[in-house]
Amino acid sequence: MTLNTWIPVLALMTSLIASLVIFALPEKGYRLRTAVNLGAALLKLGLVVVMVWGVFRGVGYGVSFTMVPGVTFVLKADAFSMMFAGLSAVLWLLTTIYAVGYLEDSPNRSRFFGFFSLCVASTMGIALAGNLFTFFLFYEMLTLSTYPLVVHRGTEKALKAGRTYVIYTLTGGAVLLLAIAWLHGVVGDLPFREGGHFTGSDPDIHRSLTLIFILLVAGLGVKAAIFPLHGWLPQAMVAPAPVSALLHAVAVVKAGAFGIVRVVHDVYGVDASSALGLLEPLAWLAAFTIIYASVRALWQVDLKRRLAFSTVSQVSYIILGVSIFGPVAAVGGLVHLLHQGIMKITLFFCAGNYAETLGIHRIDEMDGAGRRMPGTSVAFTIGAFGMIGAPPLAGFITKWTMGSGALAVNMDWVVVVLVASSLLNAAYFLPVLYRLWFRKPAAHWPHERQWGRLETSAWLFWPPLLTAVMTVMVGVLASLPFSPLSWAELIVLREYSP
Amino acid sequence: MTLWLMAGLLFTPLAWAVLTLLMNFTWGRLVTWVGIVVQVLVSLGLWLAVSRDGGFYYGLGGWEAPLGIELRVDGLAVTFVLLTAVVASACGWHAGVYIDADKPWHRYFWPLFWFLWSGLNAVWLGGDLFNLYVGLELISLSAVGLVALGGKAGALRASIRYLLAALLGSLAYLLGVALIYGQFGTLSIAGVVFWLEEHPVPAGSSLALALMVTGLALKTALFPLHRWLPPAHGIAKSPVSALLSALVVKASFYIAARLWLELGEPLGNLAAAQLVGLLGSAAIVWGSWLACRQLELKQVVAYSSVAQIGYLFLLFPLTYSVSESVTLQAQQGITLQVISHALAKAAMFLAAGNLILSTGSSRVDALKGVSRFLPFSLFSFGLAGVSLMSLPPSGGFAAKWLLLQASLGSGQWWWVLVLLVGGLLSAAYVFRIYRASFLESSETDHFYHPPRSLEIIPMILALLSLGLGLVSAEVLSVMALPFEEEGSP
Amino acid sequence: MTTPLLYALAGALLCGIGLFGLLWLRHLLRKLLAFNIMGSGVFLVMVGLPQHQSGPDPVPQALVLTGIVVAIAATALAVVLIRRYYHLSGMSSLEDEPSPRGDDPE
Amino acid sequence: MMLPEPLLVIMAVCLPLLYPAMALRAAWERAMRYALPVLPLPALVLALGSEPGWQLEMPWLLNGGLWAVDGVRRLFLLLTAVLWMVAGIYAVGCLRPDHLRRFCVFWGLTLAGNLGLTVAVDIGSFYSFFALMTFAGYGLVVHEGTNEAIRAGRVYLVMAVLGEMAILTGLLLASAAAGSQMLADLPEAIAASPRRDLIMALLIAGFGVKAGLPLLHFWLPLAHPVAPTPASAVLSGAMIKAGLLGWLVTLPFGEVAMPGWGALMIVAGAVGAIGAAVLGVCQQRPKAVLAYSSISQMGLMVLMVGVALADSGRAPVLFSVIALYALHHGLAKGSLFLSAGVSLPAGAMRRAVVWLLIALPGLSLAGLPFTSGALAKLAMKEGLLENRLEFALAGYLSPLMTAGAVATLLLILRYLWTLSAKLGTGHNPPMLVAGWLAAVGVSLVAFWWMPWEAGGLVESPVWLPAPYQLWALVWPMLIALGLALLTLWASRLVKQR
Repeated sequence: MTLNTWIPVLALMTSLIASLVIFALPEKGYRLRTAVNLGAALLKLGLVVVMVWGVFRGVGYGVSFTMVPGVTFVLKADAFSMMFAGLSAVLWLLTTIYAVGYLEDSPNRSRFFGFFSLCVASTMGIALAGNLFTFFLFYEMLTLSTYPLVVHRGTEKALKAGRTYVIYTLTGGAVLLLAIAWLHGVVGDLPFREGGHFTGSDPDIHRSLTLIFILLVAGLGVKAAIFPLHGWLPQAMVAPAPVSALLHAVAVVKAGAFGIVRVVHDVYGVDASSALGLLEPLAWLAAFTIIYASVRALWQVDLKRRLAFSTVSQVSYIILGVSIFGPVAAVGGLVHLLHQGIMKITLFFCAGNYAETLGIHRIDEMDGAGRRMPGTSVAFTIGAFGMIGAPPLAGFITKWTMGSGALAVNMDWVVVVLVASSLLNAAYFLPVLYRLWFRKPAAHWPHERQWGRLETSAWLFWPPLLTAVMTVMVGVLASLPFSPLSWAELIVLREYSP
Repeated sequence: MTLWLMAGLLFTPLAWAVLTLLMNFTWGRLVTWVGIVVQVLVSLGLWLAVSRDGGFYYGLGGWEAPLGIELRVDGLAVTFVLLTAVVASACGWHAGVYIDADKPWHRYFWPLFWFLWSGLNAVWLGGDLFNLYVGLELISLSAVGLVALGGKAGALRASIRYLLAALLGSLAYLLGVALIYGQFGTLSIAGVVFWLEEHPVPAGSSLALALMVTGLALKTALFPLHRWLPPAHGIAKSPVSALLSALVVKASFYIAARLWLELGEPLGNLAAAQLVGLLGSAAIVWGSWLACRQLELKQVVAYSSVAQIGYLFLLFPLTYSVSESVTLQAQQGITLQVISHALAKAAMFLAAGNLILSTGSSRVDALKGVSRFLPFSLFSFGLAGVSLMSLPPSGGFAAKWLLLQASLGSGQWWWVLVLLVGGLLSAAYVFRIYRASFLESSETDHFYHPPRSLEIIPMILALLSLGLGLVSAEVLSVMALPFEEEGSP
Repeated sequence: MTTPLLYALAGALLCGIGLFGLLWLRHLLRKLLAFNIMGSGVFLVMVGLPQHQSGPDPVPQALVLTGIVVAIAATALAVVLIRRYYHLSGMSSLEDEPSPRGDDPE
Repeated sequence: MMLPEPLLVIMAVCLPLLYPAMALRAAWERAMRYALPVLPLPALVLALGSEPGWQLEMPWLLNGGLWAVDGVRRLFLLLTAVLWMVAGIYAVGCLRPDHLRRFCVFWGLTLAGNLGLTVAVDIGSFYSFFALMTFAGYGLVVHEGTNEAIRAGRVYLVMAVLGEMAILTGLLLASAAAGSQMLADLPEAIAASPRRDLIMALLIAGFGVKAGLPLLHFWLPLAHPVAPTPASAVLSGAMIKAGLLGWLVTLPFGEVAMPGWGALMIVAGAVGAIGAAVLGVCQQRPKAVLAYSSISQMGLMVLMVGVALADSGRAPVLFSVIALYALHHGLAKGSLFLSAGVSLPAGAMRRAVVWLLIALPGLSLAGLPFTSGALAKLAMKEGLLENRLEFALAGYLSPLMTAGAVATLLLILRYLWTLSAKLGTGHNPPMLVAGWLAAVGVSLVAFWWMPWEAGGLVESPVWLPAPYQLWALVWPMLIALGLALLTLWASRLVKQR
């Protein structure tokens, strides 16, 4: 047992232990809880950075043991897992900071932060899982640990949303379990491997493989909010803003998308998936989701609901990217995993700021908020433009790469989808920006709080600005080594030439 | 060494039962806690010995079968012995704090508790059919007594109902034993198998198996013979409910499973196997459905037991005329299900008891908003629920995984649907509790925190059932070749 | 038809009667008696069915002896419970709630 | 030693890009206002002081960044810098204090975009700056906050977003065809691509939105008049040229002759040049007239683009003419727009001078001899000489140009007419006057020292046209004058009735 074996376990444990400690702390132990939270987040970030560097140089991190007869529990760090792990580690830190400010003076904070850390531990586990079985383990753990956060407010509405959430995700989980068990029955325990396992597989099992693939996608598609399995996401927006931000914009939906990418790339292999004729329908489904959700977003008057539909739409970019059989498009899809996370978390942070500082929840209440909260509004503007795909922000890099990739394999219709989606994005984001900056503010805000010198609490103020800066940076500096784009290229390089 | 362990294992409970009969509650508690330590150490020692050296046969007092009592000490048996030790000691510990020492009739708790324990050990280790009957009766009678400890009319009604059902089941089983002995002239299962290898199957011998299985199914509360269970488990004191749900129903199932695995192939038939599986499925669905509809917290848990017991009976179709590997998977899956359900259900009942203590009401509604007090027991309840929903990484999940593999491997895909739907239905009733606890309401501003020792016990059990999934490979390896041991006839 | 077999058949008959009584009768003491009849039937089967060439098999005799002890214990417990139940509730049967047909052994 | 050019170009782009950060502190509002004219200074130095040919590689930027300045870009850069600078001076004088910081933020961002797209050579940064300019420009358009401005802003935004998407798609297709992220590789690839027509259509339409191509121009007469005067000046003078530049750097000039697209562009240009004049003379407000004039003038440039497309051999020559024309028009139109905001002094003599200074850039547009307009018109005439061109529509070019010249002057006259009704007497803030005078000065005088090229088409000394050219310049003006007088007379007649 060397250190390399233990680093992934440690990365997982940091938040798990933090969670237990927080549960044990009394409700009033505000400082200590914050210290534990931030300390754990920083520690995890450090571990992830170490692993990123190691994976880049080709060091293998991993641990495995037999859990149930015939099945192993595997934690393993490869390039793709580090992408997701890095995303959750960075954003966990920021969201923790944000959440500390957001939940100031509100009840049940111990409970909140405990489950919150548990969620991050699950996300980490999902990232580091080395086979489908392990993946599933953490995938379900994520479901369970998010439920208390969704219903955190304890209102009837929140509980209803929680119910919907649980029904969707557990059913999805059951389908996923069936698929994994079936796959296991057909071919045994398969570790994730770049290039997949089924290239040139026995034609006799192709029928089963196809069915299993459909089940896998259906199971994972619930969390990834693919149409028609997306219904839970807009409802789950009743949760507190940090939850919407980290979990629904990043962890949960990404877990689904991440799983689909894993299945396509590292279980089936992109060649085999393509040969089985599975990618094309998936691409169409993703494309339809992109358009459908954008259209739905147009009619939402609640800011967070609009953002939620936007999430539904944007997550499908990832799936669209990997379901195009070509390396460049895959890069576009993978890089969106990070880009969408950063951009969407910015938007949700801002939405939370408006709600917490001014009491604004609906879009028609946002008139002139830009003057009252310029910093937040700048961040929101950057995030929104990123979503639209305006250069040089993160979203542009995604769309450009994906578009190029699609054209390279003669799937021109993808470009049409991308453009249509951008137009729709513009149609539902620009009016919001217009209200923010160019409308006269209302006489008084629905529920304003004063925070002192800054426009809002410092805990709330800096995270969205930082993520907004990141949105700009990952776009502008896309060609630097270790930028999301370069890292996605590394992943795809390893996938397409294993 | 093992001889001493065996002696300790068998005689401590009986001795303690007699001892505590002579004392009042407080003293009984003290003595019992000492006994628990002894018993746990002995069980652990035996488990270690068997996991190192393998199983053996043990003739009690040097007498050989058929007149003597021959015990079969194999990996599976000692695992269950250890499980019993864990759960029973947890319940005993909990009961010592939980049960009101002032009521005079409560002093009978300790002797009954110890009789129950000795009966359980007798069943796990029993080698011949009649001794199993005696063990079963010991269990039933002490369990009924424990239920009746509630003292109220409702508790008595439930216990009488329970008693009648148990007696009827025992008699059906005994009739089957009589027929077996009449036909094969032996009481040992291994002996019957041995006889059947030499001779053709005599006509009508299936009847014996059917009678025994039916009787045991009644005692295990398989749908539709389950109606005695919810009142009894629901009305008993929480530690008693925990013991009943976790261990007592498992004892009769254990015998049924052993019978089926040894004799099912020659004496059973496909239709019967499928029928039992079907009843199990019905139990899963019906039990879960009713659990969702209950207003009282402990009734929810009790109906959940009905549902979970349904899973156990999937063993019958999944081991009848299927390949060796599927049989193995099914056996392992069911074994894990038994263990994880025992741990989880015990945790759940104990936690439910604590919650009732805290809120002062046994209704689910009373949980409204309690999660803001961060009740430890609610957390334990939730963790146990994870295992019941068979979500990873719990033992319930590992069990479900193996059963899924077995169903897929045997081509009996319909059980797959049952397993998946069952998981979702159990989620429905578990989440109902969660949901209630998260509801914010201004009314609940008072919350009694029970003593730490009461709270910590269900947590330990819940964590054990949760962690079981992670180490299930090790646990299963100790029960190498479960239910199967070449022995002297 | 040998005598032992006759015993066994009589035992089976007793079993049937006992079962009928256990399920059909309402009064708890009657149920208890029905249980005892059924138990006797089972014991008859047990001693009657296994026959050696050299006369009765001794093993079942021993078993039945044990069985009777168990039955007595059960009966005693049942009587105690029924008595206490009667004191507390004033009822001699369990039938205060409608019992569905067939699936409940009462 | 680090080359000064890369440093300058980074400063030129980053200064206006970072300038909005000053808005963070309310106390800096005054400084912000006075910083407006300074922003384009590095760009101006760069345009004037450096020789084309250097480049700045930034491999870490987007998909690999490359900034450089060549001959054409240098002229556009110069135009942009100068115009923004004079407009900036003007803005210092004319801005009202409400929403001042917001205006300055958008000003800075728009300027950054406009400058950046001029120097960007890789697709990523070019498109980025283009989008930045487009979206930030919205803030300038709706600044006044009137209902009209908001409506104009909406139209602007919708058209702009559609245009951006067309450009994005076009660039994406072209880039995929070229397998390169550099603008310089696109023309060749587009010419060879099987999807040539689609790419061409997308790019022409996309940039056409900005350049006011007929049918894509709707936003322009709405947006230019409602914006604050300095913003109108840069919108109409500089930003409109960004669309033109877009065409110049992406379309496959000189690769292969495309008579179809050429003819289409010529027709579009002609429709723009004449149609806009027809609509423009009916306008009531001076700035609306100017906006139509811009469309009309852009029509002439579109015409030249069309010719360059149709006749690949002439493209290099026409490029310099187009650049020259763009420079001339930008400066002149800028000073015209700025003049819409001045107030007349009291004395009659002074009034006359002011009117003269207002009219001169206009007349320059119409081709008044001894002005930049005359030079541009002559260069265009030479560039489009029939006998050097080989395609079907070549014969119609000359009359079209004449008609264009007539239209131009008519619009100018209409502008002066409407302006005279509107201009009041009063005191001008000094900075406002300074800005306006600088604009006029640059347009009329400084132009001659700028590094433009006429492609050897106009004999030197260029500012003195040869007699036969003189006549060619003047007779359309006479027609226009005649038409104007006729109209005036007719309207008097109607009024008397």
